[in-house]
Amino acid sequence: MRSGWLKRKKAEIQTPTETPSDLWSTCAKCHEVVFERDFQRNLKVCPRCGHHHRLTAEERLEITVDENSFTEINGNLAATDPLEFPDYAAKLEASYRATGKYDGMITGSAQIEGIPVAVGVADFSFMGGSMGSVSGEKIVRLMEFAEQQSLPVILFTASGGARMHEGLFSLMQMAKTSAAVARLDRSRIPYLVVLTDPTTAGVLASYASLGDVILAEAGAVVGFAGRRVGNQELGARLPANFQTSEFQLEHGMIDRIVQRKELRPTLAYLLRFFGAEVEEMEDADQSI
Amino acid sequence: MRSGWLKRKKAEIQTPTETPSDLWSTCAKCHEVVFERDFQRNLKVCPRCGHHHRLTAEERLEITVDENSFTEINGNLAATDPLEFPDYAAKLEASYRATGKYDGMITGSAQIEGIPVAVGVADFSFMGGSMGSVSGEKIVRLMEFAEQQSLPVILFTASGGARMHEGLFSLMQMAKTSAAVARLDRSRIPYLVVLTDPTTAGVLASYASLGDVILAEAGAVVGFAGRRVGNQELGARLPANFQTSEFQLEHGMIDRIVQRKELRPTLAYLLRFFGAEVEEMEDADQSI
Amino acid sequence: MQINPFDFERPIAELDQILVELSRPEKRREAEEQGIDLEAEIQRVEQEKQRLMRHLFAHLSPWEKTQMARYPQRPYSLDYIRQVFDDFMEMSGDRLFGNDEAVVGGPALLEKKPVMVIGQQKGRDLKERQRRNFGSAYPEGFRKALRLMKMAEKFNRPIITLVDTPAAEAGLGAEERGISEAIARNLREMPMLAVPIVTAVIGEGGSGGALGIAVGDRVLMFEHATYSVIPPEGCAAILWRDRNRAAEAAGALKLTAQHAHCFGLVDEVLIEPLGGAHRDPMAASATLKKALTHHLDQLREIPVPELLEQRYQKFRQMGRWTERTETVEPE
Amino acid sequence: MQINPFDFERPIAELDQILVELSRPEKRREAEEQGIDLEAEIQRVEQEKQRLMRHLFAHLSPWEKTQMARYPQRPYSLDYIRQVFDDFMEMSGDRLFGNDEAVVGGPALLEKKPVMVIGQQKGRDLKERQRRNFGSAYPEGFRKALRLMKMAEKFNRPIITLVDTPAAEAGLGAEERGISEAIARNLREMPMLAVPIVTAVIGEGGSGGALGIAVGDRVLMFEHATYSVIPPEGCAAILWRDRNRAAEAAGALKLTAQHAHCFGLVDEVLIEPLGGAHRDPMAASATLKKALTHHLDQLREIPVPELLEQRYQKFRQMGRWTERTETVEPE
Ligand SMILES: [Zn+2]
Ligand SMILES: [Zn+2]
Repeated sequence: MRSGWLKRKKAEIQTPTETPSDLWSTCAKCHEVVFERDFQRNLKVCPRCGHHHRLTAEERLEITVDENSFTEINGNLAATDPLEFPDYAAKLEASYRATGKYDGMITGSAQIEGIPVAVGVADFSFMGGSMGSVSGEKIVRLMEFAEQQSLPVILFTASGGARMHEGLFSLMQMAKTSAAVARLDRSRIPYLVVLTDPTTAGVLASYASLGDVILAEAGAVVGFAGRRVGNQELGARLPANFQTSEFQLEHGMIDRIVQRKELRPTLAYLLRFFGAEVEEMEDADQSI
Repeated sequence: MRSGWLKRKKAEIQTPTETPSDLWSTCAKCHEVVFERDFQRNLKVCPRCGHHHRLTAEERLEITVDENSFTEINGNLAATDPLEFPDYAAKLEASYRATGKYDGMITGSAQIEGIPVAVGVADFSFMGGSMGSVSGEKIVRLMEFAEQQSLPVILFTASGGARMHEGLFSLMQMAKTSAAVARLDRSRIPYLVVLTDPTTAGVLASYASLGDVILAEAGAVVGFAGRRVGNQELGARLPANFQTSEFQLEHGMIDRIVQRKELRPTLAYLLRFFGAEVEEMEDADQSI
Repeated sequence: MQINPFDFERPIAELDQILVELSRPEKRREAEEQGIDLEAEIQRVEQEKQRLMRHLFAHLSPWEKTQMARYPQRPYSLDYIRQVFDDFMEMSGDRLFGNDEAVVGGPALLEKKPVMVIGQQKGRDLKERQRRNFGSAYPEGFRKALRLMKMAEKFNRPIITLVDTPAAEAGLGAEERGISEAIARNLREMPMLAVPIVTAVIGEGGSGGALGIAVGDRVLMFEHATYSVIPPEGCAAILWRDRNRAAEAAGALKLTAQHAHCFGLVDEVLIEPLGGAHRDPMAASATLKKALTHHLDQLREIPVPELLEQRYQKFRQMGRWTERTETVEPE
Repeated sequence: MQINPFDFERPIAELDQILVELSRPEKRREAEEQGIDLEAEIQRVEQEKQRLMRHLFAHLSPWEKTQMARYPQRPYSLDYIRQVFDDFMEMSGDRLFGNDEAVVGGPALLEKKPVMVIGQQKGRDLKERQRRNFGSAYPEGFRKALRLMKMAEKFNRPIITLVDTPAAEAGLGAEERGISEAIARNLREMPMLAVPIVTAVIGEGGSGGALGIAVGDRVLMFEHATYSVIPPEGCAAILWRDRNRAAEAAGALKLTAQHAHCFGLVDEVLIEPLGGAHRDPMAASATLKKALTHHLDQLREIPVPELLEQRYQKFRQMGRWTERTETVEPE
């Protein structure tokens, strides 16, 4: 993270090594085989079925914030093993090596269409985006930073839930992050949430459900208990879209489902709308 | 109202003229014939089926507030006929003569178990408890009086809805009374509502639903649209207790259903509990 | 847009028919042959039509107004939102139970200034009408509206509400989920919202369902809109046990914009294009835009405590009563 | 009350059996005939039992604690409410959708002082268990709790919450009505409530369902209660795909009151009567009452802004992390 991944990542996308597996991607949903270049250009949304594939935190930042505007904070926070939980230390080490970062929650300052923001992005590839002490601490520090600096906060969520390896410490991150949201709320700092695939359990039951505006990517899994749990309990009664963005929209829990390519202008518009300084706004183009 | 009805009423109850119709009452629900004296002693609750018969405002005050503690305010407010609505003036005159009062909403100050309160009681026998300008004005004046004097407010509701003879004026009483509740709320003045049979439509959709605590008498009709409307629309799908106190309790809209004889101690307890001055409370007897 | 005339519009329709006749090529030929000045004739009929329309629409009965207010081709909230505002972004949901499509709302720009706009929305075709429950909001609609109003308050954005509903939904589901509570809560919260609120009744102002989003610092009303404590049909049914006497009831209820304005219950009547908003939605939108801008500009100048005091007093003084000195005794 | 022993209680049950034997009249006759000092023998066994119990219950494994916390004859919220408080008056409903009986709450007196008490309530018999959904609250339960907490705040009454839930309800209905939103909202609102809050985990502290009413200035926990991010069975299923390894998972999760206290996540462990709260509910209630009173007395002395700052910081500092200086590069 701390070593210019943005540029490196971009270079990778622009000049893929020309082996078959690099040239082609397969849609995880409809299994359509797509030119990797087209897949990347389409922001990892399947051109055939519209499936929004998961992004790493770096990819998300790249397509969301202004070029080179992101400065990470607290990137060196790392987990301890307070419970001496079986295999946790080893899993952490493996995750560090696999992802090149110390935690799945990447936070920092950035700009979107020139508007300064505090932004956090969850990376599901780091231990399933599970929220442990480090994610919680980074979110709270981001929110406290935003409050001090009067910056709006944007969080991209993705999580399988609390990190059970940290036991009650991880449960308490729900209270801790939500208390930080309460302070943002009191200070009237805009707080925007983008639910991405998948956002569940303890994260959905805390800061992810507390945005002034809650957006969700199309087709994302969004639910409290795992869908498997639900299925076992209730069988065929479940609606087809159970625990998706679409289900949550229908049930009044989110404001809008947004196609990935519309996300940046949508966020920019909301930032301008809520921005404390803004008194007059120019009409945006019709892309919103 | 302004001429000692409390005493007069009591006298009536104690020495009924000994004609058959005075000696016996018939339950409106189960048709049981009851000794009038027992019926009165049981606060007009049928000893057989428990049906709570409607009370006049005077009867309600008599069984609720401390003896001789009620002082009416604004009792001389009377309706005008701003729309020159067909037959309205005549209906008003007839209602005055039939009830001996100028409006169905009786308001004033009183004490309950020694605790000073501002109290309003709706009398369904005056034009079906319909809310016109006078009821609205009297409620607002009562609430403003309570705010000035730091008195808790208790309202006994009973209404068929807005008084259509006053058109938009009567609709606006919903906004007017609710705005007064908002000010009570801001001043942290306790506001207790007792829904009595029947409380519907515009009254239920304004001040009657805004109590800090909402009590309801057992078996009272409590609903938005008239039950007949509902029936016509939906037929057999309606639950048996649709638009009753019990239905509303089930659906989370009221705090407690209270038997008439428990109402006074229940109110007294809540007044003591919420009372701003109270720091220590004695245990009440077990009647609550 | 094809306009289906009301009964009271028939004289206009007849003149329209004459104008169509006069424009036919054969008619032109015929006139030339007979030396008749067709242009003058057309102009005469046009003038007659304008005169007739001005007269007709200036003297609509309350029941005719009711029909105008309910007219299925009348502009609805989203039509006005599209014309009056820029960059409307619809927000969904009450965060409690559902997303009621009988109410729409979200951030938008009015003359480049950010506002929160909320409207009751009927459907244009049968499918949309069902989806939007004919503009009758469930509790979730009122709760969504309140959520958006609180959002607006938090970020100091004025609120604009557009009223157009036959009534609040009153069926089993609405009762189960607390339709009364939802309306009542809005009526308690709106007086305390620390931002300007401008309400416009654009079509049907249907009793509590309308009022539930209409506690504004300014309440405007289109010329042919209605605002009533009860639908005339319901009133007739109660008074005379005859829903067919709705026209009579509409008269008794005095549910027109003009009456509401006279009574001091509505602040301004917005003049519609001749013949009604549906005959020229662009012109109606321009009128609305101008009025909203005008009132918001005024309201923005008022310090918040004063604004709230004025809002309270505005509704506080509504009603008509008298003080009687004599005592009434029951017979 | 008939107590069904756990496996780990079998040695105690055996001594109980011996004591019963020793008390039989024949035994007494036999002892007299043989000149045995029966009283001394009984006393010896009693002492042995006490010693064994002290040892056993002081060294319960996390899994044994889990069984204790879930014990069906353990006192539930309403049992404590009856013993600890006077004049509890239950209030119903969330004013939105329903009245969830998995949560009870209302005004009550604690040592003559008015408080708002809210508890999660399991059922004692099958019928009550179903009615109370086994103590798993729906969204309406959390919303009722919040409504009552706001009522308490409005009238400056401290709040006491009693936690005892396997988990929040997670089925279709709960998801439809926003179980996540309901818990999250409580977690945002509780830190801002301007009155003291004392929470006691009396039985099962089941993850988010517990936390949803547990953001207290003081969090107390009974000696044999548990508080966990996930039920041990679920943890075992995820880690080892084997729910039968729940005992192992309970150990790994360190879900006991003693661990939570060591970790600084719980402020005080309330000592239970020997053998568990269910063996002497009156004594357990007395302990709870004393602790609640003690902490409330302390909290009442703290000015509200300081109280809120302390509450924020209390949860703010929860978690364990470290700062790494070296850079990690992906492989
Ligand atoms: Zn695909
Ligand atoms: Zn009876």
